[in-house]
Amino acid sequence: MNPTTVRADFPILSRRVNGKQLVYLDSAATTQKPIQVIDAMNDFYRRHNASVHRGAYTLAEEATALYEGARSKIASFLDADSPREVVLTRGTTNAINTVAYGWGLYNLKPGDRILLTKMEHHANVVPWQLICRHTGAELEYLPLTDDFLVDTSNLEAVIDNRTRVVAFSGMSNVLGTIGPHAELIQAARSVGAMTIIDGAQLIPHAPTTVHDLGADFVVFSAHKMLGPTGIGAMWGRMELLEAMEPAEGGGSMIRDVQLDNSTWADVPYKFEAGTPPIAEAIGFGAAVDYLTKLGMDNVRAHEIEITRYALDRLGEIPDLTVYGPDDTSMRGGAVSFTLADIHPHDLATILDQQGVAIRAGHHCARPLMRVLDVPATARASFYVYNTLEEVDALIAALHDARRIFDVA
Amino acid sequence: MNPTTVRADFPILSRRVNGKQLVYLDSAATTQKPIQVIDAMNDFYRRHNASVHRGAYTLAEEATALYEGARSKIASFLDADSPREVVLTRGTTNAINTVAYGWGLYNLKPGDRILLTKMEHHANVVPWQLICRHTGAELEYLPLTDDFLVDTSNLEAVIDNRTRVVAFSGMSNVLGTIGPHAELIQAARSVGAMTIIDGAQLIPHAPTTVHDLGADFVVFSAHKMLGPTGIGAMWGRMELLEAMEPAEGGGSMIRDVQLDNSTWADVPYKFEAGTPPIAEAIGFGAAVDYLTKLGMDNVRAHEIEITRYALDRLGEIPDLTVYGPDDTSMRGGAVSFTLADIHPHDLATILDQQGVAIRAGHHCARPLMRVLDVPATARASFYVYNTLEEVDALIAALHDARRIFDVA
Amino acid sequence: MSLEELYRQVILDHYRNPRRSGSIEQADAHAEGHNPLCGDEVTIEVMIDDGVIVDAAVRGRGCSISQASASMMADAIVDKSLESVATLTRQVKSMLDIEDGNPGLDPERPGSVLGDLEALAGVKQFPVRIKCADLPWTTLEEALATTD
Amino acid sequence: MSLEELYRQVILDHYRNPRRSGSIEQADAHAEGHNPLCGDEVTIEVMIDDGVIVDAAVRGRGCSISQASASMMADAIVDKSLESVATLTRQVKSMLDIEDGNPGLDPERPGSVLGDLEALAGVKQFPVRIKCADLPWTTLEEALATTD
Ligand SMILES: Cc1ncc(COP(=O)(O)O)c(C=O)c1O
Ligand SMILES: Cc1ncc(COP(=O)(O)O)c(C=O)c1O
Repeated sequence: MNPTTVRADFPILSRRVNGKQLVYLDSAATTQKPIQVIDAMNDFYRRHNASVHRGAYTLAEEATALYEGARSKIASFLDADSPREVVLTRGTTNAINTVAYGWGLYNLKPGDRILLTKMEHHANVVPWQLICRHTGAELEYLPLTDDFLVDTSNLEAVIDNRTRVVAFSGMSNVLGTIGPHAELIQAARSVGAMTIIDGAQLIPHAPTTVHDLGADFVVFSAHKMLGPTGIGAMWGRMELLEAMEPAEGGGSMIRDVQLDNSTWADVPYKFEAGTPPIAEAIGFGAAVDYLTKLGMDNVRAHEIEITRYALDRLGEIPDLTVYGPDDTSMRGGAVSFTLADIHPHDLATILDQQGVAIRAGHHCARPLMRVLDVPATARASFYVYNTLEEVDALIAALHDARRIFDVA
Repeated sequence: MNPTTVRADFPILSRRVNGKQLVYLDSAATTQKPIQVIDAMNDFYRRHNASVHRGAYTLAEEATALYEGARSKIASFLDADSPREVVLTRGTTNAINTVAYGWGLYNLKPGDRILLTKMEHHANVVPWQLICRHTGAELEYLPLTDDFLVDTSNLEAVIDNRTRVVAFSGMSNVLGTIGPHAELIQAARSVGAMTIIDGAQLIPHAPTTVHDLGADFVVFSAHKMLGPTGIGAMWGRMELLEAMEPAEGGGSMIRDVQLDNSTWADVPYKFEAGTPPIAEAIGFGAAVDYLTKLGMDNVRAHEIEITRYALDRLGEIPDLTVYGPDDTSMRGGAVSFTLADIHPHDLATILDQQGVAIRAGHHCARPLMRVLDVPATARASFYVYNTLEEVDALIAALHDARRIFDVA
Repeated sequence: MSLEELYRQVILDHYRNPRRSGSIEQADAHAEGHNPLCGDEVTIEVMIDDGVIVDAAVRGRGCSISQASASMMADAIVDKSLESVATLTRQVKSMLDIEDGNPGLDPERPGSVLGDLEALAGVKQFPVRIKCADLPWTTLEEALATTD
Repeated sequence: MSLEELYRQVILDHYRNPRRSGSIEQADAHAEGHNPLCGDEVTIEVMIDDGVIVDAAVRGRGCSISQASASMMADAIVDKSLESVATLTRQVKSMLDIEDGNPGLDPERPGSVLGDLEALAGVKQFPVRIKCADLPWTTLEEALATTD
């Protein structure tokens, strides 16, 4: 996989920003889109657009085949047993809320516990807080070690038969840390707890299958893996999907609607209320095709190479602190750091003047910011189109920031 | 407004289907998209794509300006007092669920009543059934008159101070019927009930403002008004939006997240958990621009003309029954009908052979099908790009169906 | 086969004059089938004696294809052994291209074994309608599965 | 004005040496401001005597622009009447182009009335940072509104 060839597929990468060549280092927030994805959606709107599932005419049939085809592609990408195990959601956040409202609201009671980690994205915290409010269940958090890993040393004391849900990030969007999946899933299973992996960062960046992961649910977003905004997926174990209630009600998710109650359509439709994001599903399918063609092993190898290089070069900058593991086998390509007393937002503005786009802030992980004892971090994150030269541009711009801020 | 000029903006309309020119008569399900909408989303992905609100670099700033710009366009289209009153949702279904879970779950109790009509789309039935299950509230339905209008003759007996919510369709997607908005809103207000207009059909087809409507919430979908799939809007009264809880939790909707609880961001962000449908919002804005340029008065005038013509010509076909008011001042352009003993699905298949795309089924309105005492209807529906010649093509194809089915 | 031929051949006849329409008081097996996307409904009841279907009744509502398929099916399965009904079901499904990788009968050279049922092969050209033709057969499978 | 000039002029000085940093035991008015999108925080406390701000203290954390703006503000408002503070707030906001349709000061010809605060005009070129510069001022308005 050659990032230079890959770049040719991404129209936005030839843009200039503030007179400089764009260096896009915010793929952990959202990735750029290859022309193959943009064109797939265009083609849908220009030639096949219709509502799915309910039409008895050619366009509707084509749209349905494209929409269901995308579901199948995503299922293959995850090596799922059946496309039916793949629910198309509005993104990771929506998927976690779907489990929280569809399973949690019906199955949790006072005294029950939900176990998270302190490195979770708000998407994997706030839905559970809402459900705790409605059911009386309680949240617990696994702490982190000093080297930015999930601390499982006390796991047996924390997980017991009150633990009903174990939900954790497969890869942290702040630290890059890849979670101790197998250990957490096994511990959860031993007490009969339901498991969810927030795969928003993991699935786009690492070759994996739902069998490898072993969780009950794996959720992720298209826009972080070359796909469009507005769509994501929730893979779930068939027994659980069948037993679970829908979160949202509306058209397409019903078998019958009487005045006072309704019965549900089969999985996965039960969870897809209303007109789905059709063009978005098709774009998602095209993104999965693109990644499959690159090969997820190659995607991961490139990410390890660029992350290693970035960590080494960042290490050369005085007064710079990286938050996250140094061992690239335990991490992805989201690299958080602070530089002297320069606030991350100032850093982002200074870098932007050089065309370098990084993120600054709490990265939707305020509990983690408190653990790290910083109000915010700067974060550079990499994907298939980033080059080592772009890391050099980042480093040069950071030197510039040191100079502007008179860091001794 | 000249439909022939309008058609030139819609690439799909030059398609041929089964060797015939496409005659798309399913706009009540989803409309086709003009090149202006397709291009706006393309341009976003090719030049400005970034996550919104949280970036401190140029692309993120551009994306945020485009996203918020779309919100402002939608606010102007509705003549809302402020863009902050416009929450961007995933569609009508998602918006109604947002009110049901964000308001209903917190405010309803056993004995409380939710008043609907018997012509509601499942999107305005099932979310309330779910909330009734959680809160013990009960559903009531206003019946319909023999001429397909909402029967308000008994309104005073049905609405009382147990009525907490009155939710109804602004325009039926089956009958075309435009609801007695003012009467229902006034009755609801007199008992202090909260009001929601399902504007999925009304907003795309009739010039109106949130002030005219007078409801507490007006919800609708972009894909039924020339915009993309995956997005819609929930306009709400500021006091209610401020008092209401969020339905979904996640990033961007918080002020702060502590381990055990969180505080919410300001309206409208409180209701926009996770990465929003950004490209879709921009496409939605472009759709609203397009409709504004056509002029909603012209859109409505064209719809009245074509609906009148269609009703007259359908009336010429023996054994054909139309379900819906005949007076075009009380209806929109969704025209449901049955023809002799030909099942609507057979009709749709036969028409499709002539390139004519109509819908057949229960149109996500099973309670209404029971009132009409039919398992399904065929439905032709019109929008800005449809011509009288296309109605002629529909009529010709219906005669063909009569012949194939040997209808005497 | 044109759509018109499809309808004219036998579908309309079975739609308007459904065979074995009704119900059986004390059925040995029964099942209700439902296509949530288009609303077709079929109820099937059969009496079985010593491994042979001795009586069958169908009721339902829906499009001509689902109802004609049910009518043809009811006619075809009576006096057949459970094994040969299973084979017939497989043949029809393969004719409708429902089982992936299964070659199916050649619609251009219809044999005579399936009689009226051959008409269903034409449905294959109208992919959204395949589910309609299949509904009675899947429902029959469900009914018979309860007797195992 | 280049970004470098913006920072160098006075922002860095106020960021590293914030004026009137701390708190006032018995403040007559106070407010906490918060920018949820970037996390900047500012707390403002003032003592008011006979319509004049006689003391002010600010605390907070966030980027250099929000903290420098708070520091400059604290310096600028002490010993000013509530009316002239209101005028000053309007001037700063207009300089930041916050009030729509308000012309704002000409950033090319900074007058001398606003002193150090003139540096904030440069923020206008970095639109995402305008909210940072504005945060202390909006918070001040909130604090003073509680005294009405
Ligand atoms: C009247 C009405 N309400 C609600 C909906 C649901 O809209 P959506 O599927 O876009 O959520 C529709 C269309 O499907 C409709 O016609
Ligand atoms: C680890 C993690 N979880 C969840 C999310 C939420 O994803 P989305 O905003 O697409 O719903 C993100 C990204 O924002 C993330 O990085």
